[in-house]
Amino acid sequence: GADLAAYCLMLGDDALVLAQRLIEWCTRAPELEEEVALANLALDLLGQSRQLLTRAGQADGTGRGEDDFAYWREDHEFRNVRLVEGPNGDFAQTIARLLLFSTARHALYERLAGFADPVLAAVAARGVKELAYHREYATSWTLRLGGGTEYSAERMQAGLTAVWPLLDELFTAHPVEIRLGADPAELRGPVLAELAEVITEAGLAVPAAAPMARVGGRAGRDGVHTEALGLLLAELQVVARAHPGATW
Amino acid sequence: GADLAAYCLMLGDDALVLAQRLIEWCTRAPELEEEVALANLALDLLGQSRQLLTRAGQADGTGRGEDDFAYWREDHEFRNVRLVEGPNGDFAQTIARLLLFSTARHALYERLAGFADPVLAAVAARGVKELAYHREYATSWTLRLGGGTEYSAERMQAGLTAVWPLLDELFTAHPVEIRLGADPAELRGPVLAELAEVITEAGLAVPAAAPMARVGGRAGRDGVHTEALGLLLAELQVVARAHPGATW
Amino acid sequence: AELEAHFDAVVGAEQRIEPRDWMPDAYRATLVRQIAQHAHSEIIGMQPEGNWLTRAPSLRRKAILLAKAQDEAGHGLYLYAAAETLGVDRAELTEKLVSGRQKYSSIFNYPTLTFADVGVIGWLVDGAAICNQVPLCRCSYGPYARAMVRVCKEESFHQRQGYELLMTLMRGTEGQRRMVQDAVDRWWWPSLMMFGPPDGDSPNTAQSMAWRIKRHTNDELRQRFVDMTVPQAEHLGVTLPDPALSWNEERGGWDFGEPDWSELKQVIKGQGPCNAERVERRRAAHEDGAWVREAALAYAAKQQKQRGTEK
Amino acid sequence: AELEAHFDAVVGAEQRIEPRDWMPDAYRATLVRQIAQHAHSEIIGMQPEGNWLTRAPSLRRKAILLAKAQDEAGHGLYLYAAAETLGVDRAELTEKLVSGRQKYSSIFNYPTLTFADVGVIGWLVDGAAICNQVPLCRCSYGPYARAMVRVCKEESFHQRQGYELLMTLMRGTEGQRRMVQDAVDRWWWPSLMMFGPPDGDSPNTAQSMAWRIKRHTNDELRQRFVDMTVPQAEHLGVTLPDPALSWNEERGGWDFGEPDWSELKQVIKGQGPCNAERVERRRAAHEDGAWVREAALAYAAKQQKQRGTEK
Repeated sequence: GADLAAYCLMLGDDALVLAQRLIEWCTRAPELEEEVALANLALDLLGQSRQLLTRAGQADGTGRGEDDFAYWREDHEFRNVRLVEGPNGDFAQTIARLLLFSTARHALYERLAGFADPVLAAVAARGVKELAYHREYATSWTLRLGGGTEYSAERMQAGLTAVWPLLDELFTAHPVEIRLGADPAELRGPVLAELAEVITEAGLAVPAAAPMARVGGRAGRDGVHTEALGLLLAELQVVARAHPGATW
Repeated sequence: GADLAAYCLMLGDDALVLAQRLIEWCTRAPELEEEVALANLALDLLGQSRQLLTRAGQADGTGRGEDDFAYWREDHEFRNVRLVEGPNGDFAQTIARLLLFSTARHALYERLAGFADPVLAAVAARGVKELAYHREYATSWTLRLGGGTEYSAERMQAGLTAVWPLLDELFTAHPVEIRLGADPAELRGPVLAELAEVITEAGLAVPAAAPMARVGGRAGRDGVHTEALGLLLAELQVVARAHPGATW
Repeated sequence: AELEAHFDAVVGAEQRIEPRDWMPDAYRATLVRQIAQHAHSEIIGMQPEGNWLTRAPSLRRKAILLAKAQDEAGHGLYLYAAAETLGVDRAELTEKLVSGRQKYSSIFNYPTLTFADVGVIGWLVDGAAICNQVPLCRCSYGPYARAMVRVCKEESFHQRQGYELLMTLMRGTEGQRRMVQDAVDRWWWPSLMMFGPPDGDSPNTAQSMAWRIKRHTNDELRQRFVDMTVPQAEHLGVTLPDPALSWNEERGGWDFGEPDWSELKQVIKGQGPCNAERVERRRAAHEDGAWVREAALAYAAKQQKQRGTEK
Repeated sequence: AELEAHFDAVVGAEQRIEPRDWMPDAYRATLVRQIAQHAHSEIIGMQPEGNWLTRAPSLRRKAILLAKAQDEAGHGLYLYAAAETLGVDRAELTEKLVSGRQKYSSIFNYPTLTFADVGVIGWLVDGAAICNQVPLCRCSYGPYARAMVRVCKEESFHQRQGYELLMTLMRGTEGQRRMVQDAVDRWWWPSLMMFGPPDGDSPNTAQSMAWRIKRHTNDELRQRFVDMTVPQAEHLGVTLPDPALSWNEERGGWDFGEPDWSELKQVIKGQGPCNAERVERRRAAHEDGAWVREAALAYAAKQQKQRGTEK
């Protein structure tokens, strides 16, 4: 129960926090078609997070709902990886993060579609289709920017370099994952290979940047985040918290 | 009692909100000397607001303290003018806002130094010296940017044009001000003359922009603000509100 | 002259003019202006509500609001496409928007100050838009009429969602009810002004009606909106901020007060509370995205060239 | 050789070397590097705490924190001025900082995650800095020694404020106490690492000590810090996250565990949690401000020219 709940929070928080970042693009995208597409990705992730957070509240026996988790936890109770919480940067950096996240999450959902918990398995089974589209979207823009103008290639390379140190956390097992038989280290090889293929096809270099250091061995999955998360949550939670007990 | 409290909130909120905006410059100023100077201005304004909010809580009989007002009111309960709440813009726009605000507030404090309420009179008497420095600082940068490079003159002109429509609200009387015999309309002439002198000396044009429309006749002094205030307060209040009843 | 006679006959017979048909220059110009302004309004209209996307107080409301913003971007896309059938292009229209040479609905120059504004915009602003737009589904220009059918369907959905949000809030805490009343107080008059100036001050109405672009005068639509909205307000339990509002038994409609046309004129002239920031946001997005659009074009060109070489 | 003998004599007699005095190139280079790194640390060090300026939970704490940030900018200014007496200039040093060619204290590459971090930085980080810096008040290079006197006085004040904040929080709610313990858990080890690598891995220490720049080895200072801090932690009621911590009766000091030097090496190599963002913030401020500095120079030049003409 507790492990399943913790795992649902990890995956649910990843989706929620990345959705919040994508939402920030709304009314700021480079083209109306991208407004529509980015909103689509955010809606998919938001949907996944709602199911996962709901499942967490069932599994931990507290009966907490999706909004209890989203609006009433403090920063250190969030379990997302640090990759998803930083500011968007420019469009290229947004695409770079999306490429890393969607490739890794797609590979994970593929495995989880056969997971013991039927609810999580169902989220994964549906999510794998959505993530395939996200990966496709990120890949196509990586190719366009990498193969577009000199400037766009430079931005795309800089975007990849900026987010690369945060990739490793997606493959670093938390004890909960080990106990559930879902060691993300297994994804490292295949995901890196997929990413290398796309990046190379885009005419760019796979960044050599080493993983970002942890803090006393802890990182996002342990509730130790970057400074960006506190500000993100301050905004996300402000209205809900101004009206305790209200229904919306 | 109620009128004095309302008036202290108007002036205290002006100072608090502008201090919060100036604080955002910290670690982002164009030069270390400006880091020090902008922090100085913010500290002065913060000090004024603390005294004014404290006085408001005495005058309205509720005994609320400065932090009750700063952290536990909602957006629509803030009484500051819209001029002080918008994002900083670039350094030139920050200076432009500071020039308008400090010139007007200096003129007001000069008059209020003889105000009936001894506490407010004392705040004004001390504030008039602080504001003289703020005005001096804003004036010297207006001259430097106006008379510096072609680019800086352009930025300074754009900064003035951006904030100018918000100036008028400082001279638009609220019924409370009328009842207290502190009609700010009296400041309009002298303040505009002072501003025109500085702007002309800087080689720039006094903007012709008309005042920003109100909403159904209401604006900042009535609690009808811009979209910027809600986000500013979300950040300002987040930690205090996460710990109701705590002492810091 | 024969062409013109044919055009007049088609319009008179309530049939549709299509892009390939001959049309008078003034008809084309009127349509381009109106459709562009309508498209711009959809895009700029994403901003006031978009202001609450990151802060929506439940994940369900966040998803609903995001889907609505997405629909509005979609409406903008159909409408720009409809305008393009008249021989202008989207990039050119966007240029005119961001340089302030083309307008959008003035309603979006008011700020959204609480989450209840999202509901009130759905109820009143989308409601007024629907009153304006339903007749456009029968507009004489085919592509515009067809776009409006889809737009109106989605707008009705948004309006119901807005009203439902308000019902939830009115059944909620005191703070929530206060938010709703406050939002209604701020949006009521601007919503009435969405129908344009009084008929006496609206010189273009007659021609637009003759061309079957417009079907009703501003004042007719405004009255229809008030008559529809007053009972909804009662059902909701909010007070509309107009002391002159009273049922007129004789003509079977609601009498109401005069909007503050001078405030509307200020907003139209560019001095509204949000004019500068709305256009600036759109301009910044457009400029910041220029390198992305260029890259996409350059990439497509390279791909096409390569495909040519491979043949 | 005569000059060198004089230098050695002055240093040996615990007197001060002044800017006009001859000094060995290596001495100058060491000082420039150390003072610059110290100045950079003051400036970069504004960021972790500055992160909480806009969110400080009382106006009093906001004012205290802002005054502290202001002091740090001031320290940066004196220290850059001290470095300038050695023939480098501030613009050049800033350039080296923002391009990553000069370092600052690695401690500032850790994130501040709650408001309690502000207190813990005051207590532990400023505390460790003071242990390092008090001996520098007797440094053989006069301008640096004098700057340090002022810096140390203000740092002690900051440290007391930090400790006072923590005392307040520990007397507060459960949530506040949790914040403090959590912050201590995250900052304890990085604070110990502020004294640098173990003496065995610190090849430059001997020369710096001979030149009377440094007065104590890294491990001596670390021990002093631990001995000073443990009773403060007890008084505060927090647990230091080191199970090996125990009183050593024999040598009259606290034994403690080994810091994770591999994590420190990662942070020094640029892979710390905040390295990229700290340098980027400083770089952006410097670049965004370039036009302002240029304008000020251009204006000053025009003024001077005009004054020349008027004579």
